[in-house]
Amino acid sequence: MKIGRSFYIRIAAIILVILLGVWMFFIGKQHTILLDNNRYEEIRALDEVAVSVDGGEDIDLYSRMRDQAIVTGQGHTISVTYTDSSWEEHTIVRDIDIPLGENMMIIYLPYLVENPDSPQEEWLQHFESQAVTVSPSSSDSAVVTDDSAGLMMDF
Amino acid sequence: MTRKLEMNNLKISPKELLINNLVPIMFICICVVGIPISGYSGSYLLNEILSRLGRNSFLVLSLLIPVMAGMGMNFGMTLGAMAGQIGLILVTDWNIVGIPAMVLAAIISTPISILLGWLCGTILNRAKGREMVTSYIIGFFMNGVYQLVVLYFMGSIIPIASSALVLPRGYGIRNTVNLEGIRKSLDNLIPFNIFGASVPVATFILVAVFCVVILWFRRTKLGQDMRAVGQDMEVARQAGIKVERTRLLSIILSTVFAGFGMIIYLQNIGTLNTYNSHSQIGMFSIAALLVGGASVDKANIRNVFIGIILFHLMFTIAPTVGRNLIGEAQLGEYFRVFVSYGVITFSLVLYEIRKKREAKKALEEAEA
Amino acid sequence: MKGISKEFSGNKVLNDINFKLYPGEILGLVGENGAGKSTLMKILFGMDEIRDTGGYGGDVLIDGKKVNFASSEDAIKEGIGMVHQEFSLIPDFTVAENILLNREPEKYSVVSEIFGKRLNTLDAKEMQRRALKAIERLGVELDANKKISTLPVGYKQFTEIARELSKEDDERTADTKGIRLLVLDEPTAVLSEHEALALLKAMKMLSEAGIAIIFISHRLQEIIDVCDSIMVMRDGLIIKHVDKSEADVQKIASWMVGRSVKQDRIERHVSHVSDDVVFKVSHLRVDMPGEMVKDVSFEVKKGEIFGLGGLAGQGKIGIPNGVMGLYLAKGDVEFDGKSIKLNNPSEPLNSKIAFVSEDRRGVGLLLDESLEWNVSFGAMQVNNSFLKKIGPVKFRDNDAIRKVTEDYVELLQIRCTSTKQKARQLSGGNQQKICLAKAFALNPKLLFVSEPTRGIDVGAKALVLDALRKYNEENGTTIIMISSELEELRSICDRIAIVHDGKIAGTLDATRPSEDFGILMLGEMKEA
Amino acid sequence: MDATVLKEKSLHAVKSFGLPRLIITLFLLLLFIIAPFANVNIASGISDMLTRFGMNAVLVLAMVPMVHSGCGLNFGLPLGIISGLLGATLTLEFGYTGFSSLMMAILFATPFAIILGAGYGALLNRVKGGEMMIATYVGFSSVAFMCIMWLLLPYDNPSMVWGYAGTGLRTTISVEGAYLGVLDNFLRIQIGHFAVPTGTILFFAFLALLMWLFLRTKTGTAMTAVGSNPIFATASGVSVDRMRTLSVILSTWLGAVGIIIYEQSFGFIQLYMGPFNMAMPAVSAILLGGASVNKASIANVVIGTLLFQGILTMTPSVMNGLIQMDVSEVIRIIVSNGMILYALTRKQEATR
Repeated sequence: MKIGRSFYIRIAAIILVILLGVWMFFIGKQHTILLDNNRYEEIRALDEVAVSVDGGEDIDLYSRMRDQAIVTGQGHTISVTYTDSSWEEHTIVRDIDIPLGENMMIIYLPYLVENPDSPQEEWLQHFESQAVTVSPSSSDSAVVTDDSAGLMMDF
Repeated sequence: MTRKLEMNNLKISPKELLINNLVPIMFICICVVGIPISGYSGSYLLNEILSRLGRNSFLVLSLLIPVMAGMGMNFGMTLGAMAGQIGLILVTDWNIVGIPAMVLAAIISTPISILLGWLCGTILNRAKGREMVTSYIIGFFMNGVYQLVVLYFMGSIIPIASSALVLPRGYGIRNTVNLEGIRKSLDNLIPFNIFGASVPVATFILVAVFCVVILWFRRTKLGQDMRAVGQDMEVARQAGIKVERTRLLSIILSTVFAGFGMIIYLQNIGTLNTYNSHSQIGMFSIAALLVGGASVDKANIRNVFIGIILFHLMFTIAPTVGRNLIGEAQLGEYFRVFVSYGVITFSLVLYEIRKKREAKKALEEAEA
Repeated sequence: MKGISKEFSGNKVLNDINFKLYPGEILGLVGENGAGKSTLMKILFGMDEIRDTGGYGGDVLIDGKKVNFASSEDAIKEGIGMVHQEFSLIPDFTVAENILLNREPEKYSVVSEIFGKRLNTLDAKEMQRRALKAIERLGVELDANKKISTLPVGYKQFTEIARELSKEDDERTADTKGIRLLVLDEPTAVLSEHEALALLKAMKMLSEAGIAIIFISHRLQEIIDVCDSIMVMRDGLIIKHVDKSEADVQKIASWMVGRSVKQDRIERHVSHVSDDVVFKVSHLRVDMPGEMVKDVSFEVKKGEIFGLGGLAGQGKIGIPNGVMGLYLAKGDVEFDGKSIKLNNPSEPLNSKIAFVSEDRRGVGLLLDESLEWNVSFGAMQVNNSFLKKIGPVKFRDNDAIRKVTEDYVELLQIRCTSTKQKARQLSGGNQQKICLAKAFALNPKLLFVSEPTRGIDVGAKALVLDALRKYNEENGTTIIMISSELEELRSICDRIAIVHDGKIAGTLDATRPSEDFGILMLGEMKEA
Repeated sequence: MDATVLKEKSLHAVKSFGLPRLIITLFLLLLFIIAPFANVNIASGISDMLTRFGMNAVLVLAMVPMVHSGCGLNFGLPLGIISGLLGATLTLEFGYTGFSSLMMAILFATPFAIILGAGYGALLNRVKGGEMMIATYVGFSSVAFMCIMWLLLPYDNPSMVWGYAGTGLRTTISVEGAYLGVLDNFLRIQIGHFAVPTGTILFFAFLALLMWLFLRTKTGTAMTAVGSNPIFATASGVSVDRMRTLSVILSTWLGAVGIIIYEQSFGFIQLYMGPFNMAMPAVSAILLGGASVNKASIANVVIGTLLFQGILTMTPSVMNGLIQMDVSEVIRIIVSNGMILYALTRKQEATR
């Protein structure tokens, strides 16, 4: 077989499509970011903190609270607004980059506030959800593969 | 002499016109009678039709290419639908959402579609003259393979992480897959409302692009070859056209586009019935195309849209009409199943009879 | 062409053919069916069929150079074009699309870089231009945008020729030298007189442009009108190659049919032929594609072997098929004083008329059933023979069936492993014998035999003819035999009617010289 | 030398037996061999197989006449089944019981089968060459049409209609008290787990014998010839259309009887979408038995049904016992449709 111009163009096209797929994978991936305002090691929880992810609505967290933000894609911006002991408002804005292959991450807000310039890995960590989200109903476990079952569906 | 013949050709008797368009006319009648009985408001119906037009057009359009190549209605489009569904299951498992999810699902479905289409086309090349019944059976056969993959391999051989997808036994995908992440993501990409009905603008744009592609395709060398093969395989072969390859390509293209169509269809529906969504999609798409006035050997874009509008109008109103008339919504549902099958039967019979009549006429002409 | 010979499995169909053709010359090629014309043209055109059957002997020279075509594409490259008898046109395509079928000019499209050349778009303007150019060269008026299906036959023929002409400006075959030799295989057979005239005019124009043409036709007047020289073939030999000034219709006709090998006519015991007319056909019209019968009337005497001859496609085969109800027919048929209703196959069968079809494999046999079934089926259905009655139900009598089949196998010397063998597995000659056995088993009073020797070898031929004669002499069965081979008819028949253009051109005694029949066959009696 | 001869011979044997059939047979044998290791009782396996053979054999037999007359595989079997269902429901409506109810059901079904079959046959005569696709859809449309009819027809036997509405037939109706098991239990052989539904098998044998005899009559011979070469048959004075219609009527009637026998064993009448997928298993069974699109014999019916039902009964139990995975449904789909595909793509012996 002659390897000619069209062969290279085709290979390039296929690679391009695969790259497109990879890109889609990154920009379309949905992540849950847990925002944690609990005591983290030695650092006390903050009294009140407002977190906004990607410029969205503020999520208010009081001491020992945890909430979540659902985001799509890898790179995000969070801005953390808190009031320090001298009643002064501070805002920390950080870019975060969610590592590959993660579904759920947790941000330890007290640590972030304490060390605003520390590297991301120190306060953004992998989180494994323990609880099974939904317990399957028994009817769901039976699989219907009847050929004519689809007939009654809406099209 | 030439002129005289033309006159003959132009003069189609009203009776013939009626017979050729019997199916659409019947449907218009059903809808005209049915709409008042159903009592639906105009804006509700408009909303329904727009949404159904958006989600089904791509699927039905994918049927046009094999018709062009003379292979009849591609009942094997189910194969493409399966490929699309596998793509969707995977992206759902990977937690990908929105338009990127659809694009990725489409990319994943393409090689699967090509493989399945190639298989289907190869088999159909061995069953010339009975492509339809064979592609129909291929659909069933592949359904078995699909079940093997989805019900037994996924979760065991193919890693599926999400516990919302996998059956409690540890392998196999559940009956329904929630496509929350991509629900209406294309339909609502460009929001637009008219008379209280939301218009899936982006979907329509995509469908329009596909229509342009089909029109363009008809004017390519491959398209021309397909039309030639579709009309007379032997003449095409004599002229040096690779008949088998051309037929194969038409099926592959149809399968790939059916896969894309299925993804668009399911983004509108929002839930995937893992084991049922695909099984009847071919039948309904073909019925819609035939309702639009297409036949086994001739179908165009106009047929697609007329067909979807009429067929879905009937589809929407049938249960309510059934309930309002007899007090039994089930009746309407059975009725629409009956009509779907009836339309296909009727069109197939009409096509066979016409084919015979035309062969006879051509013979008489040649002798005269 | 020099010293061309060709064998088909030991059968020499072409023998030492030599002829020359000059640019712009129109050569008329005439001969009976099976004289070797088409085989010769196939060799010239480098068809696969020739190579698959063992190639040919001799040389084909173009411009003095020896050429050996590996395929018809090579022939096209050398500028040889061929227009076949059957149209190869796509009905719903326009004239231009058909002329340039699979040779369409393309416009470059970016998509083709990825998906291959076939996604280039067609260049409609260029197509139009080239098609018009080809049509112009033909000198006919033909709208390139008309759909083929709306055109009369004549214009379809022009489209085919235009296609051959258009092949010269095709960049994919840039080394093509332009069309220089055009072979037209019976182009006028399907044309009306008016259309044929236009075609002949177009041929003249092409020849003036320096294109040589080989013109095959059965219409001798046309040949004489248009050709520069005329070549007559018979039995794979060139009988005569003369300038047109030396030929007239009568001469050509006698060259065509005159046999070199005389077949011996076996003396008939004609004692049992009575003068009573037993079978009478009047004004029969049959719609059989390719074998139209327009208005045929003839009478057959009891006990006679009556021959129906004529060139292929003239309608002789349509006659028995019409009488037997296999094709739509109109007219009056009378047998044994009774009128036979047409268009109902069981009507003639019940009147004891049997038919051995020319289409052995299609009509004559159940290829996938045993010989027993093939022999007995007709008789079982028509005469209720080979059945045994149990209660009210009629069952097959397998013993009787086996016995009768074995009898015929012996009588006709059918070579088979057993009577249970499938008909498909037999050779052509033995299949033909089974067809005869099937007809004999019906105990017919009148037997139609259509092309009984077509495609079978010499030994079987003699046996089949012999069996027919014996059957006639022993049982007094009237036989009507249809054959394209005049000598065969002359060797066995009492009288022969020649069918031309769907009508009986004349009925002659079989002992008349073959030239007389030849003239009838060509239907030139009145004009000449 | 000897080895090559042997190889050729065995190759020929495989060819004439049909490769798919060989594979399936070996597979079934394998299932029986490994059954004990999967804790499956062979005796009960065989008797299951026989019971299901009895249930389905008549439905498979219904394929034979249409294949013989060249109408192809009867994908329109649901039409016959509908006639049978009409017969069955009428019998229950009138309250027949016992053996007579079975006979009455067949009797009631007969006129429906003849009328529907004649119409169906006339339709198929107008679409020669495209029979199979159209047959499929005729079957489907008639099932859908009957769905409407089951709701509307004025049945009023309380054991059959929906309790709350008082009209409309139920989806499944028990035939207990009517003809449940009347054939199965006739001369039944029962040894431990091993049971043979003698009556059902005898009844099938009776019908098969009738069919066998029919194919040996003048008409039956004509029908075969029509299927083998319709032009030949025409030239021999046989009316092709009449033979084809007759074969369709026969097929439809056998379909009707077949479903009644099926219910007799199964215990329930399945209405609505029930008949929908009845054609495919019957079609693939006869193909598995070695029939092709235009040739079929009684032996094909018997072998095919045994093999097909054998696979159906043995795979779930053996597979379950062995790997705790029930792939039988998938195997059923792949085997049955694969068989049909194989038949459709086979080069036709007859060149027509």
